[in-house]
Amino acid sequence: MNTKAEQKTKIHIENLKLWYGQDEALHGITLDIPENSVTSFIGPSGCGKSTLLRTINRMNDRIIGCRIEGEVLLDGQNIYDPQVDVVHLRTHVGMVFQKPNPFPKSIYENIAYAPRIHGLASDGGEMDMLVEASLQKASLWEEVKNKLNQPGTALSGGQQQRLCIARTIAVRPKVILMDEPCSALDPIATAKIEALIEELKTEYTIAIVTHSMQQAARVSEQTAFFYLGDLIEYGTTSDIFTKPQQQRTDDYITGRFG
Amino acid sequence: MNTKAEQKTKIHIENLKLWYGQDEALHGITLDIPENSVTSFIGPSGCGKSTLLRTINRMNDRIIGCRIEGEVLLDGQNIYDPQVDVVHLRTHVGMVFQKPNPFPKSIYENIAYAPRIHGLASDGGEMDMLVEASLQKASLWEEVKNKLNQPGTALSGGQQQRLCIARTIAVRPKVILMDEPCSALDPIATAKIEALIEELKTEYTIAIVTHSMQQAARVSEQTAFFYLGDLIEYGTTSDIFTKPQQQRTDDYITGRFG
Amino acid sequence: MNTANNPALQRRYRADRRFRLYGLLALAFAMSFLLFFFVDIISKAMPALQQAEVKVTVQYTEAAIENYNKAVSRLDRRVVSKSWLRSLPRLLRDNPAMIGTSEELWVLAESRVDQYLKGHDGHGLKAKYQKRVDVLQQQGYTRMAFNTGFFINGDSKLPEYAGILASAIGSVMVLLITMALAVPVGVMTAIYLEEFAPDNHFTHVVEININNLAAIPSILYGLLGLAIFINFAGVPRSSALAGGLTLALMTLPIIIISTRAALRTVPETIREAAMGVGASQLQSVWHHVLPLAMPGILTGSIIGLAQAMGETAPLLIIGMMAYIPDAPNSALQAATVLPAQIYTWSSESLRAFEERTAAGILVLLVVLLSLNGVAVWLRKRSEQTW
Amino acid sequence: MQTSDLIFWLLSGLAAMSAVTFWLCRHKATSLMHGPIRLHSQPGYYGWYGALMVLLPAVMVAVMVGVLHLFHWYTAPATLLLAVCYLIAAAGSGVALSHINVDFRARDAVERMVRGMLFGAATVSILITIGIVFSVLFESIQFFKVISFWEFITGTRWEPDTAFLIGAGREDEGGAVPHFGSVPIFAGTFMITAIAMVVAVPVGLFSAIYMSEYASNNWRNTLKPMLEILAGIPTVVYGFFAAITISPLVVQFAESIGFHADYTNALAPGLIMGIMIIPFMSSLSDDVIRAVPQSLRDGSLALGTTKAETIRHVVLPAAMPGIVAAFLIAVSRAIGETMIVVMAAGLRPNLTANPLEGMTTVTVKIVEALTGDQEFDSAFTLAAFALGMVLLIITLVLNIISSLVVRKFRQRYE
Amino acid sequence: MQAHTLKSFDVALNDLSDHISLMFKLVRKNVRQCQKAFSTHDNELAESIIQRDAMLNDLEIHVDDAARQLIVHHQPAASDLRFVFAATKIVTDLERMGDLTANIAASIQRLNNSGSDIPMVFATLSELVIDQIKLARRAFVTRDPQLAAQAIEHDHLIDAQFVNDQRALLTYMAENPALISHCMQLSTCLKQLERVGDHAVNTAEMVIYMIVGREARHISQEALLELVGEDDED
Amino acid sequence: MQAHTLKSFDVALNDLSDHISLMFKLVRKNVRQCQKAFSTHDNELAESIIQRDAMLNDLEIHVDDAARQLIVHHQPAASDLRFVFAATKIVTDLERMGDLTANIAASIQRLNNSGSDIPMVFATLSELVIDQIKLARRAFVTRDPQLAAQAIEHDHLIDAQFVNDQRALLTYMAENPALISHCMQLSTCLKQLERVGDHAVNTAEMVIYMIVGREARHISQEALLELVGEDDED
Ligand SMILES: Nc1ncnc2c1ncn2[C@@H]1O[C@H](COP(=O)(O)OP(=O)(O)OP(=O)(O)O)[C@@H](O)[C@H]1O
Ligand SMILES: Nc1ncnc2c1ncn2[C@@H]1O[C@H](COP(=O)(O)OP(=O)(O)OP(=O)(O)O)[C@@H](O)[C@H]1O
Ligand SMILES: [Mg+2]
Ligand SMILES: [Mg+2]
Ligand SMILES: O=P([O-])([O-])[O-]
Repeated sequence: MNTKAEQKTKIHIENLKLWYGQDEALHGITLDIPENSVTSFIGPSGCGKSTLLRTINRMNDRIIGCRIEGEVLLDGQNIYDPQVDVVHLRTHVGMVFQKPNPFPKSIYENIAYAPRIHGLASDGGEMDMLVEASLQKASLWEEVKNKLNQPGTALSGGQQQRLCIARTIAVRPKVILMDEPCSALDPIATAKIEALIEELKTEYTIAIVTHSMQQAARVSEQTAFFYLGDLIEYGTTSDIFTKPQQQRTDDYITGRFG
Repeated sequence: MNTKAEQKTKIHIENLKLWYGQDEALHGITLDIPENSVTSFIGPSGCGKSTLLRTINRMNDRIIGCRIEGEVLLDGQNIYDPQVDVVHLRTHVGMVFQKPNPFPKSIYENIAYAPRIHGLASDGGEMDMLVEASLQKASLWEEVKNKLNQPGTALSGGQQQRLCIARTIAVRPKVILMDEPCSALDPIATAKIEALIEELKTEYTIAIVTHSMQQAARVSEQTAFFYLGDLIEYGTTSDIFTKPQQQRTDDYITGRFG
Repeated sequence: MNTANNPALQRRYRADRRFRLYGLLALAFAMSFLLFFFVDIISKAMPALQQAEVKVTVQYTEAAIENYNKAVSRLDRRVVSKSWLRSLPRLLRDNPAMIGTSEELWVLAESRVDQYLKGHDGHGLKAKYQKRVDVLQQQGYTRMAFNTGFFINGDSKLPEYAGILASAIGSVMVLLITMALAVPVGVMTAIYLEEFAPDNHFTHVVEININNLAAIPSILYGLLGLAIFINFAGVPRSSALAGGLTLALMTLPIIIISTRAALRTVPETIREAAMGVGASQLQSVWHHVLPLAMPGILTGSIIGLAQAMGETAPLLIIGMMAYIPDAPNSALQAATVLPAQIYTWSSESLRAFEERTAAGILVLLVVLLSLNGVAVWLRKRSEQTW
Repeated sequence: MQTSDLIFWLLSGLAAMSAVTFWLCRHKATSLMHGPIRLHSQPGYYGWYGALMVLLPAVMVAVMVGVLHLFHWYTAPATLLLAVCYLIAAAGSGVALSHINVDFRARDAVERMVRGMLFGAATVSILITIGIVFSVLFESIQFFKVISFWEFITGTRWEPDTAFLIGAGREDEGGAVPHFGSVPIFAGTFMITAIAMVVAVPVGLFSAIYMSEYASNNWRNTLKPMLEILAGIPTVVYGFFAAITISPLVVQFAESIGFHADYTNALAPGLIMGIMIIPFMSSLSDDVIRAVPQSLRDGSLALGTTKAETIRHVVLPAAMPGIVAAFLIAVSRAIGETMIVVMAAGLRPNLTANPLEGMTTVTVKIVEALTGDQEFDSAFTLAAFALGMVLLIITLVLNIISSLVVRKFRQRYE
Repeated sequence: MQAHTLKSFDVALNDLSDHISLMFKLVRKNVRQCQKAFSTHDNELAESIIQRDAMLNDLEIHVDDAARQLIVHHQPAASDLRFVFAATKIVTDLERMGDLTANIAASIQRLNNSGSDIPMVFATLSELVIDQIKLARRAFVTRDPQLAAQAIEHDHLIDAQFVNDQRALLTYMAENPALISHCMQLSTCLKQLERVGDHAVNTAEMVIYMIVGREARHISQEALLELVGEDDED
Repeated sequence: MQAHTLKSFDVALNDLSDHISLMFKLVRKNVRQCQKAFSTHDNELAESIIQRDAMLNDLEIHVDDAARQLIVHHQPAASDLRFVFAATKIVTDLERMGDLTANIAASIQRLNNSGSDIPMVFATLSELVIDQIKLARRAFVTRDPQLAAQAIEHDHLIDAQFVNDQRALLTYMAENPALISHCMQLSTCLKQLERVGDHAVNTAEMVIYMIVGREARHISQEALLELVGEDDED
């Protein structure tokens, strides 16, 4: 329906293969993620969705025995280039995890932590403004503005997750990766996160892994369907969910699991 | 559509109130659960779904400071009557939990445990038959028949959950309670559990708590919507999901969470 | 994103490497101490495994029955161990036929001779005996033999004759008593508190109590043992029973705490699962929780007992550092234990005792480390991920 | 009759009776079960009910008599005791058998009895505490009847050597007045504790950080048990090592840089105690650091921080309550440690800030007082109990604080 | 009604609603212009009606597609589902109404071109139809089941008028056999106008379903009034 | 196609499919019976057609309801969603075809009763329509887009035949002005038969959409052939 004619490609993944030790978990994935839109990764458990997502900010570097081949280009630059600094990369490519993981600090400190380390704002008024702006963007400001000094862990699950998103936003990333961000939340909290994602996509490129096909359908503009480490089909969410090209995609989406 | 004209009431809950210490978690619930059908409990987090479910097999007895008023009649008998033996009750009212929790024993032993302590089958051929029958009913037999001696914990999440169902079936309950049985599973495993529930309902009365409205719609014949410890609306699933009577139900079901 | 020469980032990376280095240094410190410690103890203990013997001519005469010194030549009297000389009259009385014969024998050397032969400066050995030993050595009448006596003798004032057997037997008796009391009571207490206890004041008091008991310095258990068991209940001082009771009290909280920890690692879902299929609470504990917690319980018990075995301070207070040359026959007799023996020896001034102290330590360490090894192995094997 | 014979007969008799009752009861239960009648419990439970009814009362009586005997209050004749126990057992058997009918809930009864047994075990810990507190308190009161509490707490001279004269009622003879000022003793204790913590805290903490954050799993699995060896070494061994090996080294080293050190200096036992405590510090810290959820680290790293920054700003603060608790426990260990100081520290109370001088500690004084040949109720020995009481209070306070801190930590992640 | 947590859901629903409302308007405009083209013999106006058919076709396709996307993206239930379902039904009727008016316009062109003098039996019926369409649209936009019921009732007037006109035409044909062919053309136009009204009834029925959640198709008048009558008490 | 993991999903889908297939059959039967009732002047047969309308109405309501339940219960997507969507569209057309045949039957009764002699221009057209309905139904049941395309093509034959018959009728009317009224009745019947064909085309278009996932409504013939032509190569 609404095919934004020519969207800039933000992330280009080219023939990416990934091994955990001897096991090849991704068999050559090629995929373009367009800028300022939401792209979702779906597929059965263990198909490599999370693995692919984590290659985009090199979180997989932390796993011993994990090896990749192929390229991941962020704005045309291969992030696996030895020149690229991982720590710096991760400020550009933020990540939100399955379970909300606020730091056991105050709400304010949760947000201020990373900007302070990166020297993005000096403590004081500047930091206050950054914290407020981040919480605003994460649609959390109204709910927490009177208790910024309370611990982040005292919030409800959905609020915690939005706090984590605010924390990510505070370092001004270009890309936000989300790995099943709502799977620990109830429908109301989920809806709020989805509403947030909807707003964020005007400014950020978002890639989201989700187990819920309905969620993928609701929030994303592109959907990629994976199966056993292969990218089976990739296209606009509308197409994938109304007229997928591959029988396997249709079977998965319609609930024909054998 | 398919209103089974006169279904026998299996469980009758009458003006049930429940306190956790000082907090009233259920404010007088009255509800009839018909025999051999699936009844689902939905509602926002903390509305008392799990609490109500657990009153039906008195799992809440284990919680210190938990107190109830009102009646829960199983086949006309108040299960909170002092005469009623809790342990015995629980053989009639089985329970399946949110996270699959097989005993760390062999698959066979997982099933055989309860029948053995209840003296339902003598070890040997009789027990073998009971184990096979239970696994058959839980649609797991084909997948595990060649590895009955392997530990139950080595199965996949969905298989574990079916094992837990088989284990419950083995003591020949009349009622099976399920508290978010699929929330830890991926869509494929979920679909298999749902398919199983669909088959079981011809023989058992099933009550299921679920966070997924879609799941409630798929598997259940009756749906009860709770809000802050009150039963807001109860009716056939078709009605609840196409023409709810209460505005609050409509808002919840259509995703208007404010 | 090419940031290879971003100075701020470089600084942060350097801080990162420094931090890691601190960790390595800390570990290196601990490890090098360990190495130093073992090398030191072993090098001190090794000589004790060898014991000097000298070859002397023994005259089995009537006179020797009265005065054992007469059995050997005057020069050799201070070269051979008095413990051997002392045994001669008895030997002759039992075997009168031997009287009048003489024989060349390898016999245990006196401790100072032993030290002299081991290359120490003959600490305390008079010059004339040093010469005699030199002569014997030239004749090939000295040798170093494996020190069997150390393992089969009890304590002695004569270093060359002192051994660890009596204290080892004492240790075993004490440990058996400790184990028989502490393990069942401890495990039962833990089960009660973890699985059955209602949430009331009594339970809270018991819980806080147990945590406190575990942190009370062991010496205070000595005071307890002294005041209650010995002074009040009249259990004989220095007896294995007093020691066992005292150590049992000391070990109890350790066993309770580790058992509770083991019970807690069994996830709540297992209990729910069991009860969900109609098992009673006791059944769910007995059939599911306990078997799953068993490796943890065993580990905790072993560690507790190992700790009891190495414990000295409370036993000093209840007098278990007595001089015990012979192994006790009953729990009510005076006894000593290995660590106490080590302590006793370590306060002896003779150099030969230092060697034996080290050897005793080595024996104790081997036993304790193997106990702990078993515990570690058990814990490893049972590490469950739910 | 010998005690061992008595116990043998008692136990074997009761065992036999309970076995028989078990069988009888179970048999009766199974014979009740026919046709549609289903018993409340499995037949085995009826058996167990019988067996416990035989055992519990009889054993309880026997134990009570044993306690009476132990405290010399009353000694029953062995045969009488045996007969009474057998009778009680037989009665229990009869009662059990008569209880069994279709409505009887044997499982509930058995569970009640087992629960009672477990409860009995749990009360033992209370008894121990009461025992410790009473034994220490009782003797301390004796002590403070003679010596003023105020002097004990604030006095700076500990010269009890003439105390036995007081005990003997000849206080005027020696002329010297004994002093029981405990300040120098506690000063020594705290000095040595401080030295120990200076060693243990940084080494333990950084070891823990390295093991949990940097080391590979294999490394960690070898390093951690090796560190724990340090905790498994008996204190008497450390004491020997400190006295024989470390003290001379300290003296040599001090002399090489122009200081004088006593052979009983505080440094050697302090250092060794510190090393002994490293594994307490490192194991407890390692545990709490590992209890910090991995997701927090991921969360921090995903914000573009280095590992050290993540550890310093996220992991350590999160683990801080646990680390503090570990520290407090380590301190209480150090204060109560006995053998190292007994063997390597001095006997002379010495109020000084110089760790190279000899000084003594509370525990040393307790041991000294109670291993001598003093009269048990002399002020000198009673002083040991007073010192023990202070030690008890200090460790209790430390421990209570640490368990409060730990509870808070646990609440956060459970 | 409260807004959805997910804005895009509301956006999509409003998009559907707006397009359908637009189609109602276009169809009404078509009828009005038919009347004008007929009475003023305005061929160009008739042509513009025919041209507009493509637009209605496109709108139909668009609404159907949007409805499917909405189902896929948002899994509507309860009132939302009823709305989406009604939308796909209503749009079919509206498209058909567009077709019918285009057919009428084509007939009018032919009649105009033939230049023959035929009776001007068109205005009354088309006014009635226009009123009906207005009612149906208002009912849809304001979610008012009673307006929808009025639209349905209104059909009786149309039917009566149609029979009337038809009879008049028959009489005229019998009198002017030469004009039979033209009159038949005109008769067809009337028939088609009546069909437009029928389709408007269909849309009104779906509007009732969408609001009250019960079928209003193929039921008696009393049943219908009962269905929508409950609102009186509010 | 593979079965759904959830059996009830398949059951619900099959229920939809079966009911629609049944409706196709009923409509075809109606047309056939119309022809017979017309040629044999069988008023009772005509009556039975009229009676059957209620059944088709009920079926329409049933299928729509089932489709909504299916959406709510199973959140269909992709091919399933297209199927359910197509079903709700097709059912509207089928119901309308039922209405039309009932109207035809009523006209036939009136014609029969009038006893007048009118030309028997009905058989050919109705045969063509029956063929078309058969094609559409087969396309639906076997999920064959090419059969559906044939059904759509078939409409040209019907249109041509209709124009032919209509012209014949006009001629006849001009010759027999007395029968104008009857002939107009007949003409309406023919017109309605032609409309049945149009609705069959609609169903065929939805079948194509349902199978290939692209709209077949309002597109050119070439585009249509291209849409379904891909199958040739399989
Ligand atoms: N750290 C790891 N070490 C080894 N293998 C791994 C690791 N993480 C994932 N794998 C394997 O890689 C494959 C892909 O895993 P991944 O977690 O990406 O799947 P997923 O699609 O995210 O599944 P899920 O939906 O369950 O999260 C799986 O087969 C998994 O077993
Ligand atoms: N053990 C307990 N002690 C005290 N309060 C409790 C306990 N369990 C639940 N509650 C409270 O009772 C209320 C209902 O809880 P319940 O778990 O039944 O909700 P729920 O509907 O199942 O929610 P969810 O969907 O999150 O599982 C909540 O407010 C909760 O905080
Ligand atoms: Mg994943
Ligand atoms: Mg719940
Ligand atoms: O399309 P219609 O059958 O209503 O003319």
